[in-house]
Amino acid sequence: MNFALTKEQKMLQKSIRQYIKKKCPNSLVKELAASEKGYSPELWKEMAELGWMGLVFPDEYEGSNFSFFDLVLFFEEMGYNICPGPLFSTLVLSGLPILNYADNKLKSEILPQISTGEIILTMAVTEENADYIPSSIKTSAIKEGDEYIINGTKLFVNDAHVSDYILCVARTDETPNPEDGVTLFMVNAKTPGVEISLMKNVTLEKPCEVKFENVKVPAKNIIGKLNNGWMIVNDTIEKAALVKSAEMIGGARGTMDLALQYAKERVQFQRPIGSFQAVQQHFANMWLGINGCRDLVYLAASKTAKGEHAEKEIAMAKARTGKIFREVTTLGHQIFGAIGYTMEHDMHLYRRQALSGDITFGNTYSQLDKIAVSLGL
Amino acid sequence: MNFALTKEQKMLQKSIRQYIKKKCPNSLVKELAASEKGYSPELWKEMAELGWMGLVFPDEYEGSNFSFFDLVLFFEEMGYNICPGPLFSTLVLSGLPILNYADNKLKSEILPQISTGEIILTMAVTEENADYIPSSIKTSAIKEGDEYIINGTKLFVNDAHVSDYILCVARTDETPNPEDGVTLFMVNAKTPGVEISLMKNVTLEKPCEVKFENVKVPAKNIIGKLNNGWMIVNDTIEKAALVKSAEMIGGARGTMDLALQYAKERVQFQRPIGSFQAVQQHFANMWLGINGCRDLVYLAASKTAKGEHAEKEIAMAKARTGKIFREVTTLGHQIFGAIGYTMEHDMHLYRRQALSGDITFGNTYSQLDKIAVSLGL
Amino acid sequence: MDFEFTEEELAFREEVENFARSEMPREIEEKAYLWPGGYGTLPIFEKEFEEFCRNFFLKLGKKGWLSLGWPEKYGGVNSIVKQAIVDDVLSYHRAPCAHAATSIVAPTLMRFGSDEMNNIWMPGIINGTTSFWLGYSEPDVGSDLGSVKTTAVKDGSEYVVNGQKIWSSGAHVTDYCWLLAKTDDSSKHKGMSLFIVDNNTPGVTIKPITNIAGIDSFNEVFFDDVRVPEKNLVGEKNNGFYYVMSALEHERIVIGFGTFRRILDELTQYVKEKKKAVGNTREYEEARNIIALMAIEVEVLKSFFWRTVWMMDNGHKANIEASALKLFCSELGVSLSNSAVDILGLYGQIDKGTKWTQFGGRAGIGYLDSISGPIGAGASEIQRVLIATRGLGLPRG
Amino acid sequence: MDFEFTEEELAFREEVENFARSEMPREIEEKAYLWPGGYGTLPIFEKEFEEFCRNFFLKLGKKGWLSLGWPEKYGGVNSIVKQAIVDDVLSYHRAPCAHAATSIVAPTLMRFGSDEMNNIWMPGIINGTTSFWLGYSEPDVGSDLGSVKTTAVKDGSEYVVNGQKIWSSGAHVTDYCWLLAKTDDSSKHKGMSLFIVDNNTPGVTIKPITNIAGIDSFNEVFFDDVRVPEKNLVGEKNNGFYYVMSALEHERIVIGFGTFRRILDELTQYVKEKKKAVGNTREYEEARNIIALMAIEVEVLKSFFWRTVWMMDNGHKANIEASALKLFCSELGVSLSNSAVDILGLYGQIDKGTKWTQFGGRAGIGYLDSISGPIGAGASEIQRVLIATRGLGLPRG
Repeated sequence: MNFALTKEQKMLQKSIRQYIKKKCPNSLVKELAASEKGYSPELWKEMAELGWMGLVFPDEYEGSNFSFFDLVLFFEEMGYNICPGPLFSTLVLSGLPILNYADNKLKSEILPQISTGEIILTMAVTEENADYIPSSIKTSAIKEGDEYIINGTKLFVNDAHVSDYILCVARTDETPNPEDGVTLFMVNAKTPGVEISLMKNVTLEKPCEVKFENVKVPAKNIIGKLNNGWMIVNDTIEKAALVKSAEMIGGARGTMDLALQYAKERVQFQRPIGSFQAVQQHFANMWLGINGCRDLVYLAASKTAKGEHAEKEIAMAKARTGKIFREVTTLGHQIFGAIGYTMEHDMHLYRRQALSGDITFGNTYSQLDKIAVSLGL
Repeated sequence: MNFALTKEQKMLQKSIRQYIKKKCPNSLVKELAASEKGYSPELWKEMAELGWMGLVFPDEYEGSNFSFFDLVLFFEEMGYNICPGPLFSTLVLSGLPILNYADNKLKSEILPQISTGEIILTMAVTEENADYIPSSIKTSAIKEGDEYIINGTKLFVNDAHVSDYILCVARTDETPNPEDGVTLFMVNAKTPGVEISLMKNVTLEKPCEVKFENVKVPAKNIIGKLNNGWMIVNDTIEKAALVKSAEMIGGARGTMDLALQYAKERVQFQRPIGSFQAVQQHFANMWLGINGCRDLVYLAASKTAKGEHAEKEIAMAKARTGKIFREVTTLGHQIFGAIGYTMEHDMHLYRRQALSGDITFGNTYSQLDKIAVSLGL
Repeated sequence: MDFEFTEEELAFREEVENFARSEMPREIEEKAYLWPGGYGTLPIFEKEFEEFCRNFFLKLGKKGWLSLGWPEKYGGVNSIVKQAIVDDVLSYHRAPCAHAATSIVAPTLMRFGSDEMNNIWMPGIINGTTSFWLGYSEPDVGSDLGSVKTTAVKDGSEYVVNGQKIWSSGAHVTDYCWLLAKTDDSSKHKGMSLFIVDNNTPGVTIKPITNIAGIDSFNEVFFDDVRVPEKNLVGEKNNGFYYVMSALEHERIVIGFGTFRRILDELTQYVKEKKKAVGNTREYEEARNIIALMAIEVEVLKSFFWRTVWMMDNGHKANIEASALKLFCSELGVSLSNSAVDILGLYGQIDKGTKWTQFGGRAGIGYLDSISGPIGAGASEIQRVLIATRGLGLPRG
Repeated sequence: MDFEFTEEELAFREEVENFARSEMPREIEEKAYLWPGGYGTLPIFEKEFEEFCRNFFLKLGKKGWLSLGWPEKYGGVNSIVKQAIVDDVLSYHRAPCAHAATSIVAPTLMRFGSDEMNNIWMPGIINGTTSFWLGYSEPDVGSDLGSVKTTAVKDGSEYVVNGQKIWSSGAHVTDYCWLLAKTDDSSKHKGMSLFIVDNNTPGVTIKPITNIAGIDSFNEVFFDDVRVPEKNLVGEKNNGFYYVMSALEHERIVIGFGTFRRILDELTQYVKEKKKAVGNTREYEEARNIIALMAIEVEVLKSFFWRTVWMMDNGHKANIEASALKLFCSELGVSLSNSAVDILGLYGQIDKGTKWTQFGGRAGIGYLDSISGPIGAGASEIQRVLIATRGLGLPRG
């Protein structure tokens, strides 16, 4: 049992925190969120140079060889100060499945390009039903010679509009059990028939609609095996849920620290507002909420990093963190009052992050189902 | 629109409150709760003399001619100071269905005896499944000549052990729709084959197991029509849920007033504890909880008194009041600290009432279902 | 006790409903977010809707619906119930029905203003031509109105105003400021006065602030040597704080109760349609429970609302009930938005006006806007303290 | 970061588990309510279980399991993790595993007691023969320990104690009082001292109080001219308040973590069986969600628990974590009992030991007992203030 981070991990945290704070101040966050692209190519390059893009890839792919646990820590700190962009989509949603399931040829081709920041990727899973269950995958891929022809519409595909490749989850067979006929394809986003449009939204994310109209993909672009894609998708979504939880913890910590500073300085009725019992109860609840989630995340990350099955632990982390981050921002706003309700202030960035974090990769209610199943219910 | 009570209603409230406070102090409540009988025959007689037993019966049955709305007010005040006994079972669970559905002969025979306090009655609905749905009624009544033979076991029958008659809900026909084969029988509790035993419990109620073994009941003891009993049971349980909600509101008010007095007097850290913001937030939450339920109860009572359908309103009142009463006692205990945690104190009486009130006649979750149905879901 | 409207009130409700159907453009009804309990998505504070709102208030004025709760002398029929019916029905259609002029300024003027003053100001409020914003809050004044710093110094027959207001909802789309300013430095609460100041007076600078929902709903307003005629002083000098407090009750019954009903209806509808499309899933079962719980809370708000209205209509003091109404309304706005987000999932982030929009794009915006309820116009913590101290007699901390 | 036990710890867990299975009578395991987070249903405070508990502590003493967290010199192996394993495993079986002697008295003595004193008292604590109750609370002292009124006045080589204690858990089933008394009137917190007082000293009168669950778990204790030898003064005179505060951390990790796991397991089992009997109803779906939510919170408690244990084992200051652990534990006890009542419905009121009993009759008793958690040993509001002020550095109010 050891609840301490290693020196290297603490250094990693510190360097991310300092870098993001300096290079991606909240003024830039707002600018990026308002821009169409949603990220800064300069920062992207720099982060690649720092070795972050290939954080968990081995040397042979020009990676930095960190563990999955470190990746979780990394995104927690990315959430603390917020840095919008296709990092999550590229590293977590795409880098991990390619690393873990693609054949060597594909890995050698793609991973180094990720490490060097040359390409951006994302994964297209959800469709009209907006959930992560195999029966909702209607997009089809039909074999024609050495190619597959993909047809269908994907929704809520973050960062597709700036991606070079899209990992597309498509149905390749109609089977009694819907997860047995799903395959994962790597599609070049420039392929004719791929049409991408931004979905107008209120968070800092850039969700896209991606239409596939007779899109031709070579069979060699299958990641993993034919009809065996759901296992990869499921594994990726689980890991994504966990990393997203870490990012949310970081955000919740950021929110609390922001509010804390204010509560110590802001005077009302001749006293700092942080001296009022009602306000103190709010802060204790924030602390308790955040710290109660943090170890859930670390526990799930530790198991996952060891290659153990952590479905229940991840579901617990995601279910509770989404709820708590939302609550922490509600309390944070309550501390700040009107000033926090403006676009100019930074609070709303966290409030938005709590929304997008909570609803992606399965919200509280859908995680409860997984937990109940794991308890034999 | 008129949110005021009439002068007569206010007088009724006042007289109940004063009477119960004087005649049934909490020391007696504790004594009664600990006794096997669970009520005071002397008080019972006195209350009959005050006209309370036949509160809502017309003159011809020696009743006091009050409205159903007044009955709701009556039980709200009974809940404020708490007075254990078979009043609810006799008036609400039995008096109402007999008044509304029995034939004249039965009414003339039974209702005056209720009014004068000579007899005690209760209704036996729930069985092993512990719910209020027709398919759970397994107790059977089979016709033999002019009689029915009842067999089965009823659970959670409050006050059966002191009752003269038990209104027994039994299955008289196996029908595709389970509610079409249910009949309500008035059974003399002394009939051979009726076996009653107290169920050991932690509230102030006296729930009994009632076994029926070849119990013979004359056909003329059917209340309402053969196979048409579920409608009566349903109507009675709905009204009971509403009256129980009123009783709970009374209890929640009693809890708050008790805690309020204490918070004004009790000094900690050189200040009355009621001056601490954290404590004040608790009281505001109690006030809001209670007053938010009270008009739900009155609204449902007003509709019901007019003979209008109020299923949704009753479900709302019951769902919220059960939850709020429990929460109010939790907060009340928080105000009192250790002293409220003793048997000697009065707080636990309310805490127990909140439990029994919440779980009878359908708890929050089962009421939610009814509300959803009424919204077309 | 009787929870029903009278025949006459029902007929009036019907009349308002018909009016709303014919006069409220469908397009604006869809476009306005108007999250229940929030302050940042009210059409009356939005530039985009300014012209529409000004015209709509004229129509309401013509109908006599802006003054229903007031005495005949001021164009009314003494029925706060009818005023509340207008609030309920119109807000269901996301139509404007009240503003600071009707909920704060007029009730204060009628009670404390001189006949001369009322003759000048009341007609415009009654016929819907005159609009106000509230100049209370300042940069260092949150919940503590006692520390207002803006000064009004007598100079001949004028007062000279200097200072800064902030969080001034609608200052940029209204005509006059209802200004709270310091007129006597020697006392805290007793040294303040109320003034009416024309937005167009030289020295008044209004700078909109964009709120979390992306809407310019409030403002910073600067007063630099703004000269206000003495006759624009409301009531007695140095009595302003008392006037402000006295009017709170009137402000607090304007809750747009219909907006709550509307959101509940729309969310229920969404769940029904989703079930038709996807079937009886676990999500559906959960959504069903969430909606049932919401429905109870909306019903509770309904009781708080009509009871408070009835009390005011019948001369009962209702300041605790009004505090409770405000508190409950704000908190319910937050929990409704949480419910909406929980039910909508990924669709909860999508804004209005796209082909993927669900539930009018209100979930995400409601989630952002709703947090304004518990912080605006008397924060929840403070309302709770009021209920505990004034309502239940607990000692002040 | 590593959340796993070492091989050795796992083996030890196994050993404790085997011990519990063989030494904890099934009958007592069933009979004890032991609601998680509550103070009124602990077997160690109940007369009915006194003999069993005394014997059980002897067995634990023999095993060396009462002193695991302490230095070798005091019979320990310096492993608070192992001590916590005992707490976790034994409490799952509703077996006693700690009491005031081990969680408060010994840690204080080891830190502040003289060698002479420790030589007298520690052996009995280590081998499980000596038991204590805490004489802190008084009738007018709730959360404010600073206002203790019981006095201890020096008289020759003795102190003469007068006063009254209350809410003294287990005073009627233990041997000695760990008494906080006033020794200097001129100072508040700095005028108190700690003493060890034999329950059998003349002038000590112990009167049990029946708690809400119907159990005599605590007492009123009167001290009338009770003469206590000077050598029973703990540490320095007038330092008692500081000693009491210093020991809180140790008390707060004794949470009976296994009781939480047990209740979750039993409730899950109940729901499974109910489903088998009644089928896949809406109630089942709801119960399923409730249990999933409970399972998350129990997992959170688990993290708080082991992290705090680990911190203490590794010399980190953990007083904020210990406050949080206590707070979370108490509140979870309440919410678990609410969940149990919601799931059990009408069966929730039935007590243990009948043919209709479900879930061991714990729902109703748990519902009653659980409210003791947030009020006992530092109320929730106060723990929150501690987290906010000491943990987050907010100014005191």
